[in-house]
Amino acid sequence: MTIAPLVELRAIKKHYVINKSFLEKVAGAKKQIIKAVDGVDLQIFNGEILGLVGESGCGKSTLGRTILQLHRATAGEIYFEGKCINHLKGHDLRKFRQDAQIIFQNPYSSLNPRKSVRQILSLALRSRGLKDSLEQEREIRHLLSSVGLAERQIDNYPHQFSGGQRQRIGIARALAMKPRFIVADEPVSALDVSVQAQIINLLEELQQEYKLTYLFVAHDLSVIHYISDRVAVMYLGKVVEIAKTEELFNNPRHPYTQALISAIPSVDKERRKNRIILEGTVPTPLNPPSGCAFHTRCFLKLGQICETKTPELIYDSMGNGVACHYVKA
Amino acid sequence: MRAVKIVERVLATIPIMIGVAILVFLFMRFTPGDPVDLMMGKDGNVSAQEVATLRAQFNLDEPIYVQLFDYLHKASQGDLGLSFKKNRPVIELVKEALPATVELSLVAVVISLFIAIPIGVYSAVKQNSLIDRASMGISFLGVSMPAFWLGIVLILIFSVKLGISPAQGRIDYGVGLDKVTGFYLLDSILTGNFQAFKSTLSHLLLPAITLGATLAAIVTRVVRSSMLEVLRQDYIVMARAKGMSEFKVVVKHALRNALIPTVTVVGLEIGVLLGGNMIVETVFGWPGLGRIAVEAIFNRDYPLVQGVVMFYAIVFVMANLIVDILYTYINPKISI
Amino acid sequence: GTKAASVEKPAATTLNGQNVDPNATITVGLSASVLTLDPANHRDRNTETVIRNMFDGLVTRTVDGKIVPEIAESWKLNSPTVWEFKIRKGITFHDGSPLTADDVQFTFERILKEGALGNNLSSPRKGLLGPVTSVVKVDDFTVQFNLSSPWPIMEQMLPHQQIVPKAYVEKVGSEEFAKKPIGAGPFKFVEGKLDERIVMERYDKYYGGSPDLKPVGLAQAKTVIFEVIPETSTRLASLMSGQIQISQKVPADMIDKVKADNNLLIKSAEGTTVTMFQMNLKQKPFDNVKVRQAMNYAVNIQQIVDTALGGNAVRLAGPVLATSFAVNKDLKPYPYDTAKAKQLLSEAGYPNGFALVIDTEADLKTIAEAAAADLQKVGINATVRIWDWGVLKPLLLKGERSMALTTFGNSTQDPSDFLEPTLKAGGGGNYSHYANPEAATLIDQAKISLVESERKDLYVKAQAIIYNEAPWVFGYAMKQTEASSKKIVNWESSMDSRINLHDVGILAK
Amino acid sequence: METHLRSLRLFGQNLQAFFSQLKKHPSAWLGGIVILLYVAMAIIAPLLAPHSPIGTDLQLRLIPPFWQDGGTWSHFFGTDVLGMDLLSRIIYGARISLLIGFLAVGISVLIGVVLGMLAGYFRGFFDEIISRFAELLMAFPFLIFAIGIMAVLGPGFGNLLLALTFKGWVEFFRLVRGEMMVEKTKEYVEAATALGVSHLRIIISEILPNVVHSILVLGTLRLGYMIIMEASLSFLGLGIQPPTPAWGSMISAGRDYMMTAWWISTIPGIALLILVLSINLFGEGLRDVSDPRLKRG
Amino acid sequence: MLQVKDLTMVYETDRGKVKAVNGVNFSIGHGEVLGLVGESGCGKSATLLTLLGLVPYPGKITSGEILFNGEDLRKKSPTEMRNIRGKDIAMIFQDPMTALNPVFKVGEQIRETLRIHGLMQEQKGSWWSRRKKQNHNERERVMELMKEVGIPSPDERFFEYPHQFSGGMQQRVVIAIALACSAQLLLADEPTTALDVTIQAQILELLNKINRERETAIIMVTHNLGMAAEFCQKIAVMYAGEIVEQGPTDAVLENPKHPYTQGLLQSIPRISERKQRIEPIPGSVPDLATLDETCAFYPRCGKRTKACLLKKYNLEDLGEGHSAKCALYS
Ligand SMILES: Nc1ncnc2c1ncn2[C@@H]1O[C@H](COP(=O)(O)OP(=O)(O)OP(=O)(O)O)[C@@H](O)[C@H]1O
Ligand SMILES: Nc1ncnc2c1ncn2[C@@H]1O[C@H](COP(=O)(O)OP(=O)(O)OP(=O)(O)O)[C@@H](O)[C@H]1O
Ligand SMILES: [Mg+2]
Ligand SMILES: [Mg+2]
Repeated sequence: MTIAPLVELRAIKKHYVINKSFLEKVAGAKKQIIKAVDGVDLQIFNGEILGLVGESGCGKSTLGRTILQLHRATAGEIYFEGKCINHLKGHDLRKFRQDAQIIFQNPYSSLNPRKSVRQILSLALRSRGLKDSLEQEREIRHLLSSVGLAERQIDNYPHQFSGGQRQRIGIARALAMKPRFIVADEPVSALDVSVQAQIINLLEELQQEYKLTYLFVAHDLSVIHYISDRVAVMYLGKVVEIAKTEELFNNPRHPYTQALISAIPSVDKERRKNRIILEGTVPTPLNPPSGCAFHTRCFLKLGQICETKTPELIYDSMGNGVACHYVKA
Repeated sequence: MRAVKIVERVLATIPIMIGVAILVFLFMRFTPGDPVDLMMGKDGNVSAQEVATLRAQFNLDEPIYVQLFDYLHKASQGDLGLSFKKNRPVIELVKEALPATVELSLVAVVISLFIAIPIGVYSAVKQNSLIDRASMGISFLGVSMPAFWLGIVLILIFSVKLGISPAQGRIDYGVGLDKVTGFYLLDSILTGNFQAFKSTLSHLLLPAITLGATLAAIVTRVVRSSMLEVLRQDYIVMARAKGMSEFKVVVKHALRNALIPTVTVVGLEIGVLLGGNMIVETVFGWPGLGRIAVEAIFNRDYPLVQGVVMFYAIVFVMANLIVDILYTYINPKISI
Repeated sequence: GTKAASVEKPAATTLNGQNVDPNATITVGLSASVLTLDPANHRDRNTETVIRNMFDGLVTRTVDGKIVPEIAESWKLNSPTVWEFKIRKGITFHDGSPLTADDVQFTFERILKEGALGNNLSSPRKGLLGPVTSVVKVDDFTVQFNLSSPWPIMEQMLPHQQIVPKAYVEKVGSEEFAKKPIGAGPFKFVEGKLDERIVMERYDKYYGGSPDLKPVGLAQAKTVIFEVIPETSTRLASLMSGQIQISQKVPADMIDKVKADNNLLIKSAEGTTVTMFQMNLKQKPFDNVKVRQAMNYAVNIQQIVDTALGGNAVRLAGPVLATSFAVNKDLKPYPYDTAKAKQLLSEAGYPNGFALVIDTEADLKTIAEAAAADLQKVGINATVRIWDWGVLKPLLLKGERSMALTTFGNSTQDPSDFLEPTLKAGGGGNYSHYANPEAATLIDQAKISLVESERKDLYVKAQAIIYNEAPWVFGYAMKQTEASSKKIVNWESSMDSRINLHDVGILAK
Repeated sequence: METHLRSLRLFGQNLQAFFSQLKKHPSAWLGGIVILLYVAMAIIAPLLAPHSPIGTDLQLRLIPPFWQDGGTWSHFFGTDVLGMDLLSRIIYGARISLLIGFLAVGISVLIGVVLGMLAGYFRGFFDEIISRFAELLMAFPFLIFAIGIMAVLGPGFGNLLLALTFKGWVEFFRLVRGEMMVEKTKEYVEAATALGVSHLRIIISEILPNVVHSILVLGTLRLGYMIIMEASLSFLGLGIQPPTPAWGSMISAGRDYMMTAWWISTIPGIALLILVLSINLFGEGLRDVSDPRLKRG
Repeated sequence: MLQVKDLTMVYETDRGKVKAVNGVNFSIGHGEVLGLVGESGCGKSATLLTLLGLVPYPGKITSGEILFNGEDLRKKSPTEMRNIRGKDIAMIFQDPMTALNPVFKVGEQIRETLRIHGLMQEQKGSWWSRRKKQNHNERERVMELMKEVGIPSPDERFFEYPHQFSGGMQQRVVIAIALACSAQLLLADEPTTALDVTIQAQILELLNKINRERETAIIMVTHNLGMAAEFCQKIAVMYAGEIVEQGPTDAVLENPKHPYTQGLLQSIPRISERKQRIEPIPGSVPDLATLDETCAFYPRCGKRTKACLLKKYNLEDLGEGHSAKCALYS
């Protein structure tokens, strides 16, 4: 890779600590740590869409939020355009936030129900430094039309919109900051098929128009396949495989990825092949299994090594990485 | 872990009690008005020397912090001092009055719940029916009436006009109740004294209704709205889809869930109920803590006020503790 | 055990020519709780009311306030400061032990000596014994009271002290005694919670009580119960519904209602508590006698007595009770005369009146408001402020308030323990800070004189002075009003508000 | 300036929408109208009252209401023990009762909301301290506190307010703190953070508007409670002092006459009942309207 | 086995009549799997609930017949209906999290169904011993069921509460409840939507197994066309309360007739070698309260003509059980 990545994560960890009460400590309960993100290395390149998949609770949202400095990482460093942004404060932080924005999954809770579209967007514009009300007005109208909303809805409140339209407002809000990088945290999961298609298309168009870079979180693999340039697969706080989209879908290497891909129900007859059905459920990040976290469900388990040694994410020459003892062997 | 949490919850009440003790103490000491003056009555000749003797007797001549430490020290050993006015140990006075108050409050709570829960459930099931509207209307009245007014009106109707209910007191003299626990209802059951039970109950009803009216009104509303909420849930449809009868769906599946918010509200309202005691006990001449508290405050009977308030706080904290523990049983998702 | 010992009386006895039920229970509604059952450990009228049914004193009062012998058979003055009392023989306490001079001496020593109640406690009743310094036993049935100075009201003050059994109190201690009191009165203690109800039963070996209070003998009723019902309307509701037969304190406005009830009777007696407006002479404008007189003309006390109090009070011309032997009958109440009041105000330099706050307690609120309304009519901008007595009293004594509507009790009906505290410099109830040397001398002289006519002369003079100087707006003495069921026989309201149930019965069915 | 105007207009629209929703709630609407009438009555009391509210005249005492024997039209609702006109006193009494209610609730809201917002948002030590203190206050029955303060400081308007608010804020604190903690986790707050909006701004202009409704609902319900509390304190002789006309003290002053002159206590009692009832109806309506889950149909 | 004829269910609201189920016709035979697909709010859940006679307030069935084994369920008394519910026709809900009552133990909730339908009743012995025996039998049966749906160590998990289960396990419990009385027909309302991809696969596999082994007929509601394609033999596509197209799975998906079905198929991203662009249907689902009598898809349809507005069209049979409701084919 010669191009410098736009975002680079180095051994990022985010642990949530559940404090125990004094007496419980006395009674022998230990401090519980949820290892939501547990050592992720990742590079996101300018202009690409990096898809992020994984089961619920594996730390996708946490990762996205950590990148955006919505909370501080427990360990590791985050670089944005080569600058470490871990400890940004005040003005620098605000500056960074113009560059990096987020779109949320839930179109209901991500918009302040007591604010009209105008208020929601002008908040963003003011943060960007656009204070003049006339300019704001013009900008807001522009934003609305670019996400496909009618300008006359400018003074409407979120509850007056459908789910898809709300998602568009959320997108407009993120765009208002003129960001270069957007974390899209399952932006279409809550939407209907037909609306989902509309939003995906919109996100794609905007990406091209504004030269955006996305970290696109989703659990629907067909969507990921459709939109991403590269895909990272997470399992229990770690990235287990990362590869170019076609590569990943045609030739998944990590057993977990294989299972995921085989589980995609397809309309097309020819793609319906044998399923790999994984046993059991995702272990909790409170008490992750030792070694390779996937070994409890793995159908390719090698034995001892999987239970004791954590496999590292190894990249091949193509920049595709996988973390599995089996694949290495 | 549940046991640990319960222990912890119990221990957590200790600092609250200490805080309450200090707060009441300071509160009373910064009161204008000399307790000794009140102690001596309004008329008659009181010499300055007599006053001084009394002040010394009750430690009132010491600096406040000395009094406070003295008080806390003794309180921790269960000695709450002597009542200024009654010259008797506060603990004894409180012990005498506590069962009356607790019995009244408990019966009030029980009556309100027994009335409120079925009505609330029925109103929710028959939403917008005549009965629903009527019961909501009545429950509004319940929260809109000052307790003392309701009490007087009840006395006028049931004691004076109809003569079916005594206007005051806890029990008729002469029914020969042996006091075992101080809770007359319980005692009369324990000793199998039916007459005493009847007498106690007839004395209890009016004050308990007066005291419980607000709670009943609030609980009705809470039960109704949480039932409405619960009845919309998927698991209700699921229960129906199992082929369960509507009655069982409502009583078993819905009510149990609707009780969860109800328990919380009851916990919060217990404070209000205990506060209402003071009024109701005064109106009905009920020999409980509330009446003592009011008298003691007016008499500047510091030790008694402190003692009574402490016990109020204990009763309140205990009631909440019980509610909290109950909550964990009703709501399996929470372990305190 | 008590029941077996009691001798059953016949089915009905006669009292005042009516058949009464000897097994009856009389229930009395009290307006406040009882503080203790130890006669030496309180300073509360209400408590005394209850206790006196279990304990007898050396002497007692008739309902109209006359002193008659009770435990004492007779007494005499050995010198102006030495009184000697002969004690009736054959009196027993409820535990059967005889009452002797030892018990009497013990009773008074308990009150006089500091710390005599145990636990370092002293009796709050010491003040009621005035100059008495010691009580000594002369023989088994004679005791001698030694005083530090002559005390003409000695007899009047003695009913406030009741005799307790020495042996028993010494054995069980004061605390236990208060829980299981034993006296020599007509009723013995059965059970009781002070805030709730006190039950007593007839004492079957009672000596019969004062020979001057008929009928002499055992109590008429078998059981008496005192129920504590502080809330007035509840108390009356209980009376109407038959839960109680006698109710303390009936407010003036309820009297007609009670009278209208066929089953109830109103009983009233002249009262011994004086209600008056005390004006602070230390402050303007009441340093001016004309203003004070104007106030007396301006407040229509007569109307207050007639309407707001429903006639249940006796208007007083001066400071002294109308029933007192020493009342100055020449004094006529200041007439209601607004013109005169205004004129006096102008003369004093207040043609446009002034602003005034009348301080008082909750009980007297109505009266204070009525007076304020009257004062408004002569241009005085009067308002009322209600205080907690414990807060108000120190302020009044410090002279920081202007005018207070208060009461002061005079159960002896003798001016000596009334004028001294209220109208002599330094008195504990002198909220007007009145200090007339001439009047003070007269009061002092009367206090130690033992010749009644001489005392009366001195007080009459003092009253005249006070009347003219008008440190108060002279008020009234509230009547003692109680209500009873018509079934109650031979009970009258007592001036000193005591409820003596010894002679009271209930009609047999 | 223009933005302010616009936000004002928006607020107006918001309010309008809100009221049109409320209109569908007939009992709440009725409650609201009655409250307004009471407020109007309080404001123009001098114009409405036929007599002075503090004019005593012992000649005219205890006149029954006009429909009873001995009643007169000039004293519509009769007179009290001192011959003061009940109707006039009730009309003037609305001033005190409403003022007490609004001020007591207002102050409680102010304290509770500010502390609750800060505690719920920032948590930590500050939260710990305030929450403990609130818990401590919770352990006291409201009335004991109020009685204590009134007995200590003596009756009076200011002291009454102090007594009512001393513990009154706790409930608002707990409510707001709880709501704050819920709202804080919502994504719109995160979105604002991602836009670089400061904490204070997030609290005030993002979150506050979302808790306002709950505060309003609790506020109205507490309004009735406070008015009743004043009456209860009056019952114990600690409320507003006569002759100042306040319903609480009127009711309690008349209670000894319930058997002879029922109207002295009962008519102000009914006035109070109607007001509190309306307030509660209105509050309940507010709750229904602001809580979409409880909407009918 | 089940035949639905012209079923219409209306919610009577303040805003007007919401025709959530509008003249729906379909049938399902023993062991068959029917997929009911469509976007959110088009009346899929309403249809299922109506079949069970559990019309949610303020809904009303205005017309139609529900023939179950030849008998019209609409004519049954409430008690008869209760006996059918849970026993002959059982339902699986979309979100197991909300479908299980949070305050009862999981085992209890499964056992309840057995109890309601008196399945494990004992005849002999005293009341007490019968009771005990019955309890025992029921518990055994519940364990069996739990094992069957793949809940490990059922003897422990019997006594746990729903929140102690993961989503997939909860859904298994719901399925166990549905299987308790060996119902002939399972109504599955989006049974996997709330679950993770790998768990979805597990549940689908489980349902598949049940269908194969027990020959249970399943009506499966889903908005995931892929899932319907893999799982169902027949598909009915719903739009705005109506079935607009139905037929054998392959026919419908490979040769969609109705413009709505075509649109749906074009708007889902497919995983194939060549990335083909998705074509969303413009606009969004209309408000059912404001529909008139013409085609509800008209405003969003790319093939609309004047003919569309002329009248209400019926499902036209296009052969091999494939039918569509569109002016194009009339
Ligand atoms: N504020 C928090 N405190 C404690 N634990 C948290 C917190 N936020 C998230 N977690 C835990 O961290 C883990 C990862 O959460 P995260 O939201 O990142 O998962 P996700 O992959 O986005 O899941 P989903 O697909 O459900 O959105 C979960 O186990 C979650 O419970
Ligand atoms: N209680 C109700 N009152 C009025 N309309 C209702 C009610 N419940 C549902 N509806 C409407 O009925 C229509 C059908 O609802 P239904 O729940 O059957 O949809 P669905 O296809 O199952 O949707 P989803 O995929 O979201 O579950 C929807 O438009 C909905 O808005
Ligand atoms: Mg997430
Ligand atoms: Mg549905």
